[in-house]
Amino acid sequence: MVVLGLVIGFPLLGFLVLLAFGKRMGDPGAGWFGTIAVASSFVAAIATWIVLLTKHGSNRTQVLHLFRWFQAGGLRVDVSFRADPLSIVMILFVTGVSAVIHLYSIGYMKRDARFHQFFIYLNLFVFSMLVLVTANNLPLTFLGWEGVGACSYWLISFWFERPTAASAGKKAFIINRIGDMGFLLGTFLVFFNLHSVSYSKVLPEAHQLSSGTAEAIALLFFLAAAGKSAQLPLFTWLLDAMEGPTPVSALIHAATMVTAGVYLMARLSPILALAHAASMTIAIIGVITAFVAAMAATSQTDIKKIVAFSTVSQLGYMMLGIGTGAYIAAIFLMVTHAFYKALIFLSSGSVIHSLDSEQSIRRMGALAKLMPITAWTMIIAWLSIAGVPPFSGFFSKGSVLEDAFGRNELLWVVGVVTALLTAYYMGRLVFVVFYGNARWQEVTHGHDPHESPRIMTIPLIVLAVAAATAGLLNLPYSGLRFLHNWLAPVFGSALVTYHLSSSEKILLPATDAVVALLGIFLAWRLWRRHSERKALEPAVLFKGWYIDTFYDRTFARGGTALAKFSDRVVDPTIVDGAVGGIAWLFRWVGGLGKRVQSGLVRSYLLIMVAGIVVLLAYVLLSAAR
Amino acid sequence: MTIPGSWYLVVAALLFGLGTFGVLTRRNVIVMFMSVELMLNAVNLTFVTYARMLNDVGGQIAVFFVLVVAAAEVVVGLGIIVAIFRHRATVTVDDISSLKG
Amino acid sequence: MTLLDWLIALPALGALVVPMMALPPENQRLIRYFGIAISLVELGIAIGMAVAFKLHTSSYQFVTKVHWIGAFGIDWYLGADGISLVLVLLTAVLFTIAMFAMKGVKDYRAYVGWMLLLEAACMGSFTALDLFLFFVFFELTLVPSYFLISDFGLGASGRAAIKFFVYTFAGSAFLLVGIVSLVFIHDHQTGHLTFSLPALMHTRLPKDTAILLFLAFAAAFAVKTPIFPFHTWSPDTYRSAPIPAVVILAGVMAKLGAYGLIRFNLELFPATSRELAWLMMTLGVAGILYGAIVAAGERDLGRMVAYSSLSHMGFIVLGIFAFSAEALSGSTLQMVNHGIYTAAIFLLLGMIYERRGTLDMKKLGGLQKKAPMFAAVFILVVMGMIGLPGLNGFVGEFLILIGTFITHRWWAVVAVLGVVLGAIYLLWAYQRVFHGELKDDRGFRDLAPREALLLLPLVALIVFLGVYPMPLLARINPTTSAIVHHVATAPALGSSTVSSIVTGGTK
Amino acid sequence: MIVASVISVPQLIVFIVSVVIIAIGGVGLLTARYPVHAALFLVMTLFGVAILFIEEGAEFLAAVQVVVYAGAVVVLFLFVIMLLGVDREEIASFAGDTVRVGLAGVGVVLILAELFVVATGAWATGAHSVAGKLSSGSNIGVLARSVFTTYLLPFELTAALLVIAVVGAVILSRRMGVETTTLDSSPIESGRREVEQ
Repeated sequence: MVVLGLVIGFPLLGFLVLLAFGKRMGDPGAGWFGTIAVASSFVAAIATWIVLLTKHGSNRTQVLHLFRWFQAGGLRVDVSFRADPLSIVMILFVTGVSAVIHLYSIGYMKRDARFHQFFIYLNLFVFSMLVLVTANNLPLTFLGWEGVGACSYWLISFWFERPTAASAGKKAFIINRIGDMGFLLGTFLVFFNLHSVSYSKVLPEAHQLSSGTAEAIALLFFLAAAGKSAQLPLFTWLLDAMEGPTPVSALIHAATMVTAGVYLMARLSPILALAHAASMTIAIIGVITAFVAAMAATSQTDIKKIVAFSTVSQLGYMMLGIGTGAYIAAIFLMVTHAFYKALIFLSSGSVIHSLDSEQSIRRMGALAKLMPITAWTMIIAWLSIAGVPPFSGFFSKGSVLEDAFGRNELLWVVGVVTALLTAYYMGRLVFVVFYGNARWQEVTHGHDPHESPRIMTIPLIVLAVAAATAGLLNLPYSGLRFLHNWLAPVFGSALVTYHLSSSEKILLPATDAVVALLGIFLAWRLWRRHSERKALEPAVLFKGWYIDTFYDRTFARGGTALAKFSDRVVDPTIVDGAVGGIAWLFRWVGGLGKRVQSGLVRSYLLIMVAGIVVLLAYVLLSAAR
Repeated sequence: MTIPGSWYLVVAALLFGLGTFGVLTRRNVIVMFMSVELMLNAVNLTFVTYARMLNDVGGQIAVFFVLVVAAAEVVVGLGIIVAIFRHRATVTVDDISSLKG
Repeated sequence: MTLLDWLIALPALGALVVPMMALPPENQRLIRYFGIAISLVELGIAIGMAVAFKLHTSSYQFVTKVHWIGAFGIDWYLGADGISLVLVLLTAVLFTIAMFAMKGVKDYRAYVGWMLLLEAACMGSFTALDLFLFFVFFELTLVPSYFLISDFGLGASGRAAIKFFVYTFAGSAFLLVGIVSLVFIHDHQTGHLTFSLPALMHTRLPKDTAILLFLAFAAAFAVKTPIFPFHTWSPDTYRSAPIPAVVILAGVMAKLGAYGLIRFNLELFPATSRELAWLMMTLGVAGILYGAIVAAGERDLGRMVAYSSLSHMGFIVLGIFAFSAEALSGSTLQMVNHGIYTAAIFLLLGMIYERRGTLDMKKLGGLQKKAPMFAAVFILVVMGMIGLPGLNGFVGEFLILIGTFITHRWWAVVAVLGVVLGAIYLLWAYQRVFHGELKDDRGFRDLAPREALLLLPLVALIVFLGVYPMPLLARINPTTSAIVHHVATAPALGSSTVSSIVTGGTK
Repeated sequence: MIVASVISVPQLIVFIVSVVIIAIGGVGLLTARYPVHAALFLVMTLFGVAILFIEEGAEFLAAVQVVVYAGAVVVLFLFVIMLLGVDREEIASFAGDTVRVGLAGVGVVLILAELFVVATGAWATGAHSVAGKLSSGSNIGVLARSVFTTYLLPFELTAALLVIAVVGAVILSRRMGVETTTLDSSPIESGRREVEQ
């Protein structure tokens, strides 16, 4: 499995070389180098996939063992990587999407003062993400998990001169850390019960866990996943994360990193399969997140905020899939989402780029004629995410909703309503930005915005093709369920299959399609000629249900007050004060003794003689006994 | 028959007492210093006496070292006295109280 | 003479020679070179020891035993097991770096002399197997550090030095009483007066005596470590000590406390350690949380790092008293890690102070724009402190937490909060100092080559130990397993033996 | 006398005479008005003690006592007294300070009382011959053997000690002169005046 090593090695090599020589390579040399590193990784990934294709059965799980990372007591942690059908799917789309976005970034980041640094971080991110998906044990997964978190921190606060960007990066890292507590505790609980942290041992033996333990482990890891994949109640960081450069939003905060939580849950499916209550909780939280975020997305005015809420909402769908046991549907949605959401971001980035970093949709409009490629790719992405057949979203979201229906009709109802909202808010975005009247004169000072350079439009076209056709991966007809057939052995008995009647099998996709078209129609009616409708943009939704405000008021301010109080009052006066009190006592006693110290040698001698007398007397008396 | 050791010890004790009294009552630092030498001699006498009583050379060795140390002590002590005198023009102990706490 | 003897003798001799080097002012740097040379040889010896160290055994190696004060059973008794070895390595590395970091000192003779004496004392403390010898070395560390703080420190260092001295000395008083009592109890039981650690491990103690002795030992180590609530000397001291000295104070001497807990509290009083583990672990967890909270409210970078040290040392104490091989190995490894990243962060703070004359976060800001290299190294060190996997802070922390979780689940659950809090205050501080716009017009010089070279070994270690800590763990693991086994199998404290021992004591 | 029947008369006479010398010297030292007189009384006492040493068979120590103490130490005292010109009558040595003198007296008496108990009790019960028997040869030979074998290290150290003392004394008397010339000149002037008087 040397080729798997190459997959991970190329981005690492790219990172190290850029770290050493990136500044000398400059703009755009560093960008090209980073892109080539990731593209090579993609090629190696394809090679790995071909190797796996030639194997059968359990041989499709290959482990690349490098060296022992650390060891103590009964705990042994290796640096070893795992190529199996699940991780190869992840590897392929991560490296593929990354390569495309790297290419796009060369154009987008052009003339930035820290051009080469951007690619250093980006390559490090790809490396961490690959470690995350290929790691063969929990701590190594955690390494990737934290590594992508750190890269996300650096990239969000890439323009650190802006206080908002700096704060956003920090916030993302800290909220992810809250989730990480869950990851750590989950790992501990796994080790405590199964005496190993390696997937090769944990996953086959998961059935030994008692159901209570399994529930706890599942919930703890879900806490981690909720942090990384921006689920309720930890999703607020993803909105602020939009402070980062747009390619970062596309790569990290839409296509890859945020889906790591979903991947983790899929990876741990054997444990999840034992935890029914936890699964239901995950499904409910997922669908509520999807709904809440979609509602919020309808009222945003910042183009990236709309897309960010949309991402949260889509991640909610994936969690719904995980919770209902439809792991393959969730992975399928993850892959297609990576394509169309990356595309939406990159298209938005293209718009933002041409409007001199303007992000408010109020100051856009009528851009379709000026930026045809951007507009058309965005429309393809919109149709995909809305679930219009035959675009990819129709199949992937449809399969998640089908399984949700099989599990519980209520989940399905909320999911379908959310689908309606999705089609609506994305429609709103497209109409307001690309049609209607032009409102960007202020921003561009008269001259017309123009289409982005080719280096940015080529990635858009590539992703548009992928977004339109990714449905082919897993068509709902028995012979064409490629992804399902590929992944099913990995999940085995953990995979839940719901048997739907033949009428349901026709009615459910039909409903999806109708709902998607309904949402598009609504958006067309309401936003074709308007850029602002107060009644449809209530403050509560605009502010994201005030959740972030609530956190800020309670935890952030309360915590700061507590910290300052501890620093200014508790430590100097109470803790140190107690010691100071003892010191004062000694000084008082010393003051008594000071009077004896007259400084006259003869007084001292007299005292000394008295001491000799007493000492001798004691010796004599004790000896006489 | 020789004189019993306890007699020497009594003499040593008396000499020690005289020395102590001198240190405690005289004001002239140099005389105080001499009184200290008396006390040392008293102790030396005790050592030698015990050495004889126990038939052990250790006592005499100790005296030997005490003599050396005393010599060194006198040298340094007198050096200090000279220094103090140059600084303060007095050798009366009660005038010197820089040890006051 | 074994390597260990040289390890102590060499800097001690150096400390004797340095005061005699009466060189003209323009040749003062020669003294510095002398100090550097000695510390480099020390590093060589330490590395030689690490290479010659036999793996897979928990016994003491490089043992020397010479009668010293025979009448009291005091020996010159040295030996190193895995825990000692890694701490000796840490000491050698950090002293070398501290020697290199010396710059612009008024009086090199005093400075280098004290540093060498401190090195000898630290090395001695980590390898002494005779309680008296240990105490001598342990106390000997105080004198040089006092003078280093008071004579070469920044700001109101005299006061800080006194505070430091009095605190630690008060703790040591308990230690001395504890050692002497233990030795006499042992003497009464066996008729064998000795200060040797392996012999004293077999002392039978009644319950209340054992608890008192345990607390007496723990008091000294708790101050030195520091453990909450005995930490209040550390912010003042770390803030006002000169940078090379604070590298040693925080990097090496803080480990003396934790090392003492392992070497003496666990080995001499295994059953009592089990009995009082709840107390020590609670103090550790309290330190983790409290240190983090106070650090978050702190405006001064130096004091913030001092409080973060309290938090990190809390993890180490937690791991020591969790009594699992994982946690104890983790604690030992974390001692090394903490030494390395603390040294690095204090060197960086020193460079900020040198450029701006302040460590007040309110007066700093936007430095990353002017000094990207500086910021990159700083964030790397900060990430190491936060415990980012792949950097050195993680492995130790992870082992501590997983080991604690196995034996004392709920303490681990609370302690995990420290992982979040650590990220909060460190990143907040980083943001305030490095992000945003520059606060004043004065520029901020990026790392000079000399500074970069100074930091390079530490940064390399931070990365290397994060990726491949096995060279250390392979040496630590046998020892920690043996100690955990020793603690686990020690007979429980019974109150029935009180009368027999008391009567034995007054024979 | 009962005692006389047990103890040889010449020894007794020597003992009594030397005790008398010691007593006169000691009391004289205490009461001398001029330091020079005190020094002379000290010499007397030292000689008395030296005689007692010979009585007890410590001939070498007696010689050293005379050479070092009477020869060197007391001469040093005299030098200093002369050098500083402090050979003046002490003002109210005892008078005006009766409380202190009384306390000193009580203290000394108590010590004496305790020492008498020690001296007359059967206290000579230490471990025998740790360093070697005294009677195993000539006094000087025994001492020499012991000093150059068992006590070699302390012996070397005393050599170092003496060197240090000499250096210390030189520095003490020199440095003070340097300081006073640079800093505050009034004390040294008054000091010189005293010397000149």
